[in-house]
Amino acid sequence: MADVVEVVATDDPVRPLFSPAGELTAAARSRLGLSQDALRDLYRQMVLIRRADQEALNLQRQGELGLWGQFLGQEAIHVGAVAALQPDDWIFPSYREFGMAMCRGIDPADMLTWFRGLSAGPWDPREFHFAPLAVPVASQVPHAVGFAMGSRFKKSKDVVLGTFGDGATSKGDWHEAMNFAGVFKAPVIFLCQNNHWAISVPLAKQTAGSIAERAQGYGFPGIRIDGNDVLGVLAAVRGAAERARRGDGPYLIEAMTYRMGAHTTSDDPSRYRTETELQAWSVKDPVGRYRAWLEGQGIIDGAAIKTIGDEGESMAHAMRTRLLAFTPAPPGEVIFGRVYARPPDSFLEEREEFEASLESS
Amino acid sequence: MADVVEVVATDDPVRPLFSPAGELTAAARSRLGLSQDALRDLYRQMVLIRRADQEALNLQRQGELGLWGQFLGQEAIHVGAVAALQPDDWIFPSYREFGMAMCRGIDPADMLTWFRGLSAGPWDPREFHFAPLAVPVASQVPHAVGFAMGSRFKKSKDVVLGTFGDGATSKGDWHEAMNFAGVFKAPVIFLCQNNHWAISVPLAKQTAGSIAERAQGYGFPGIRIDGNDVLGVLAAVRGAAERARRGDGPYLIEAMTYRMGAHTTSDDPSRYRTETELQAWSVKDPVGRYRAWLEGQGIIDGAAIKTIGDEGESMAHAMRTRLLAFTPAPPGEVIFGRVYARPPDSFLEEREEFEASLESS
Amino acid sequence: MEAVTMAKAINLSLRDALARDEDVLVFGEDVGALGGVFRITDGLQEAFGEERVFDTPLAESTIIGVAVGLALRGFKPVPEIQFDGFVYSGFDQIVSHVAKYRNRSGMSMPITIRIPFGGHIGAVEHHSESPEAYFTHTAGLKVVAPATPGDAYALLQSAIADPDPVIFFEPKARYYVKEEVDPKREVLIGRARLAREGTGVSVIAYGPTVSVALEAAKAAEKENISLEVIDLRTLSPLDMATIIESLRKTHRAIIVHEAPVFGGFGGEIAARIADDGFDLLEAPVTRVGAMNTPYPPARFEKLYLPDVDRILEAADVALAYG
Amino acid sequence: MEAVTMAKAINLSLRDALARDEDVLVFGEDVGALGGVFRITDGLQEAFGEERVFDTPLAESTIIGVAVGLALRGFKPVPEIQFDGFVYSGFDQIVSHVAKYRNRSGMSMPITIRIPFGGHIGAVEHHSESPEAYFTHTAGLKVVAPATPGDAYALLQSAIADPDPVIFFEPKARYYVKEEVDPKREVLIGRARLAREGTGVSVIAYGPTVSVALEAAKAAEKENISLEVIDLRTLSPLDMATIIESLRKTHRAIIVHEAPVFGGFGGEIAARIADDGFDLLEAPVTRVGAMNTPYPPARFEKLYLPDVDRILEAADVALAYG
Ligand SMILES: Cc1ncc(C[n+]2csc(CCOP(=O)(O)OP(=O)(O)O)c2C)c(N)n1
Ligand SMILES: Cc1ncc(C[n+]2csc(CCOP(=O)(O)OP(=O)(O)O)c2C)c(N)n1
Ligand SMILES: [Mg+2]
Ligand SMILES: [Mg+2]
Repeated sequence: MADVVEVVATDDPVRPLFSPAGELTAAARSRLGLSQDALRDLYRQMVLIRRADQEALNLQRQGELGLWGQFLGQEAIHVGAVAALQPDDWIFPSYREFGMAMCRGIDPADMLTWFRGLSAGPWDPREFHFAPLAVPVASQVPHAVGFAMGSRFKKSKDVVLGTFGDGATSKGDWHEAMNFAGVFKAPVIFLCQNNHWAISVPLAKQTAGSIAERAQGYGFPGIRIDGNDVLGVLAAVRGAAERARRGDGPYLIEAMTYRMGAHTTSDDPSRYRTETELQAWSVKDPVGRYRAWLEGQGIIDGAAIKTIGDEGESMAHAMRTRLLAFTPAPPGEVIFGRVYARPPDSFLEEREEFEASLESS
Repeated sequence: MADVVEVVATDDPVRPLFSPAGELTAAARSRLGLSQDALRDLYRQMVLIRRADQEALNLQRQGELGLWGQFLGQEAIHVGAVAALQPDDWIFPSYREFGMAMCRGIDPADMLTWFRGLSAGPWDPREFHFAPLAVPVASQVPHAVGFAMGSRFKKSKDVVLGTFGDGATSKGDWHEAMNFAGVFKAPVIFLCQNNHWAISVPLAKQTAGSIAERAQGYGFPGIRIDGNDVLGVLAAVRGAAERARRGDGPYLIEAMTYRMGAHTTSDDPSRYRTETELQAWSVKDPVGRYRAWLEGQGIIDGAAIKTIGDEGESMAHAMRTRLLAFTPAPPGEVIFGRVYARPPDSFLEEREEFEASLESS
Repeated sequence: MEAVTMAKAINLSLRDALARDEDVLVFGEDVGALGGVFRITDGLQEAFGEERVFDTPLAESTIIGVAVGLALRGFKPVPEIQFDGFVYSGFDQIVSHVAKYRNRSGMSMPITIRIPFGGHIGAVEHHSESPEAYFTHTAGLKVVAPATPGDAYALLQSAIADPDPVIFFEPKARYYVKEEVDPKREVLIGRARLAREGTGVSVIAYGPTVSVALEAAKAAEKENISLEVIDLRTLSPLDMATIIESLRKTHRAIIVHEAPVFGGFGGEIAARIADDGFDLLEAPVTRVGAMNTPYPPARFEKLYLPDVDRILEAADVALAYG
Repeated sequence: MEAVTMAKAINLSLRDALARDEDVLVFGEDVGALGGVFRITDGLQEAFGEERVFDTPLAESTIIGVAVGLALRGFKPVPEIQFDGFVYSGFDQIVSHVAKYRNRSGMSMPITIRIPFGGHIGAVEHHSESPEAYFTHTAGLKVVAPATPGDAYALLQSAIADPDPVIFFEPKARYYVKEEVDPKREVLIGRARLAREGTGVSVIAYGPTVSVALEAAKAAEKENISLEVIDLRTLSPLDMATIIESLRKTHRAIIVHEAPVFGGFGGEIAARIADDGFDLLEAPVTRVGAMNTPYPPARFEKLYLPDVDRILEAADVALAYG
């Protein structure tokens, strides 16, 4: 029995920042080194993405979007994670990361064209280092790992953030990708947005175990943190990113949060969850909590809050206007335009026939 | 941050039996409660299955089998695990569990008809409570879990053993099945035969983590034990089975062993591994070690050893003879006979045509 | 019985199966308290308890995999795959085990895998696929796709009662059409239905395209063109007798499905018509289906999927041929 | 160059691609030190290092999944799936991502997935499958299957150079046939080859069945029957022009593949012949393939797979028709 798993000794820069319960310690919080402007900007971003989320919901209810999946309650993760990364670091989202995408500079109106059924992929991932939305749950996690393996092979310093929900951790792809990441020491941060629900399936029916603790089974560290604390998320992702950047491999962060809205506008959560649970989480609202903290620290005041609120309003207005004015590419282009880089002749013929039939009808 | 994983308090009847290095403690060994006959029989079974393994290899080399996958070195797991179970407990094997199947009473000659290309599934799983071989790696693990869920639903007392290799633990199916088992508290024992290789891929390239430790991520216990000690395997599986039987759910046992032969007769291990490694494991040979222990305890003597060796010879001879005399079912029956329980008319017509064409040619 | 939607008919069929046979189990993602994203399993958990109707973790491969294990344990599992586009991660379990397990063990696999399929629901990608050809080409499976509430009820009864595995495709765009359902009417697996008699061209459809074909037939009537519409109901095994019988009248055929034409199940049907019906055919068989591209964004699906105009056009060509 | 086996030709093609372009990566189960279970990648890791040619954990879905990520990072991944029967657990990544990623992102997927396929190797189950129809029906992919060492070399060059994903099926029963290979000869994706000229019946084959068709043609010659053999080389896109041209001569066609006939790719070919070639055909198109059952035990595979006799029989029927 000589088999003792070789655990490569690496500093874990994340764990010491947090209490055993996953709270960023006061000491770590004060050592974040963020300017007051930066701290205010985190708040601003949370307000803006929440406002965009609300506006998208309105648009859906008004029949302007086919579907909307709110991320209400998960803003601290969206903002904190993106703020912790370099612009060159790629992000591989699932389908609820609209806020992250906004933080990366993607035009929210463009993004909404996807939910409006007008575009198959409205942004260029190369421009924003932000992969397309991935609908099949967990299927993006291997992409994040492959990309990160590639960064290592190219001796590049960029790292990758792969993010997913609690439900995603039940999928085979998730496991396989985690294991690959460990074996290839891929510079990737796995960020689980554990919002306690996968549509109607609560966490307790999703797994009897702990998600964060699974990391050690793949040979790298994992931590469960408070996902409703933007500074905690920022600190954890930053630490994990630094570690990955210096070549020490993957990290799994399980950020605990709560899906305050419905799964999507097609969902009816009253069928499976109680108001009480929702209320319990309301008091942990990431935006309100952070605003109170900023106020307590004297970093923000009523005027600043108002300015940010106003910015949200005009952003929402502009987003709506741009979306409703959006004209998609012609059908032939939308349906055939990007399928192949080198389209076969028969494919081009089918396109021509289709376009001809449109003209004739 | 109220989320603390609820770990249901269950006695772990296995862990206390083993040292931290996975060795069955002397105290536990002496409390196994096996008669001298029973202890001798474990030896006998290991000898018999090893002899059958050798004979199958010979048969393959003589061109009588299409393929053979030796389990040389893994006999303690095969024998110990089956001895720990009740006859009603189902076993879900992969493709290397010939020894387990023999211990369950399946005729080895019948089994070899599969390797000889004469039969798609030579035994009735219902008779032996032994599922068919599963070639796609890890794909049988969900079956074991589903079966065990069913046992629970039926309030039956049987438990299930799902066994697989180290390579299998990298597959998505393995993970999904482990997680289901935790969620549904399925009475299933997961037995990893960690023989250090998946064809040419060594354990270190298969995972950077620990297989046994993964269990806690699914909400049940896991342990790494010496898989070359038949009594250790028996004790672990027995403990885990008792626990499962009383309703406390799954257990993961990672039994460390070594694939002493090639992956299969199509393989050439000289391309990827060293003689030194092999030699290091030779001294831990499960059969030799156990014989020495029995001798030391005065439980077995030269005469008994000889009798068992002779039994092996005649068993091998009978196996060979029966195999070579085996006449498969007619082609129409082999190809069409068991596909559907209620075959469509078109299917029966295709069969008739086929059979007619055979007659005419 | 009063008219019910197809969604309700399937719900009733599951309910009756659960009530009749305690070995029937219904499970999948969100089928419990929520009643499924389409409410097909609405109220079933309440009625039959958490051990008969249950939510699973999010893992299609193992939803199928545990169905195999449960079948071996004596159950009749009826797993749900939430949407067509998510069945692919269960593909290995279906192809390697569900379809082949009996062949290697002699043990039956009385599993019915329910899959809502097809488009016209305005959804985002992966929610409108028509993957039936992947299953019709898999020996050991039976594949059905009802087009009406009554057939959905009855075919599901047949599927659950069948000792062999059945892939049960539900045309989700048709979930909310209503019809009277007679729970006593039996529909055998493997028998097509003449949905409308006609003399000019045989239009062969299944699942969501049957209603499109019937609409086309109505529209054609106004132009004095008579379309006969065959609703396959079962794709595998394929009821060629009914098709050939129709061809004896019409000598012309059009096949309509939502899946891309290239490599689609229509190819099998067309190939067999052109073989078994070689001497009957007076015009080439036309396949009307989606284009050979991924499913487009929702606002473009109408242009992508077969419609009345394309069927009529194909009928015109077939009738003008020769 | 002297004659080399197809196995060696593929090895050389990989070697040349790795040498020419440092973005080419070869990976999969056992492709490193072992050189693959068929030795196709023999010596490549030694020559190009562990970051260009590497073993992966045992996980087909993620072998494909990391290929997607690597492609996005600028690589040209050439993953190997060890055997046909193990590609199914990678099916979701192939159908949902490899095939569709460009459509949703504008980013190319220059991935070549190598899959040894087909039977006649005396193996146990899951090692002799012909799953090509699952891929030809998947929009966004290109699917090729060489029949000779030279074509294997050249098509693999084209596949790796292609900015789109290519499923590269290698007929493993043909790995050890030898032929001289000219590394400069280009074979474009999408172009079939006239493997043998003839006038009586067109026999359309690909991968492992091309040699069977050629043997049949030789045997037929003795009976004064002239078979023309078309080696498709590419299944998707399908070179209908070459097929129709042949039909203009022969007016009869037989399609031969190892996959079960029902729902197989032969259905697509037959349907198109019967459509585009309706007026040319003087006999029904016959499909010769496996039966609609799981792959049988090895000693029965010869009875299960298409052979010379069945092709000749089909030719007789076609020629006697009418
Ligand atoms: C493979 C797959 N199966 C099913 C679905 C349908 N579905 C969409 S989201 C979802 C739940 C996902 O839960 P989680 O991963 O926790 O993410 P969240 O929605 O909470 O952000 C399900 C079942 C899907 N998209 N993909
Ligand atoms: C899904 C799948 N992929 C690949 C293979 C080919 N293959 C057969 S055995 C094997 C290695 C399995 O290793 P392990 O699980 O450790 O079992 P062992 O052979 O060591 O008993 C591989 C890659 C397979 N059978 N199934
Ligand atoms: Mg969630
Ligand atoms: Mg192993």
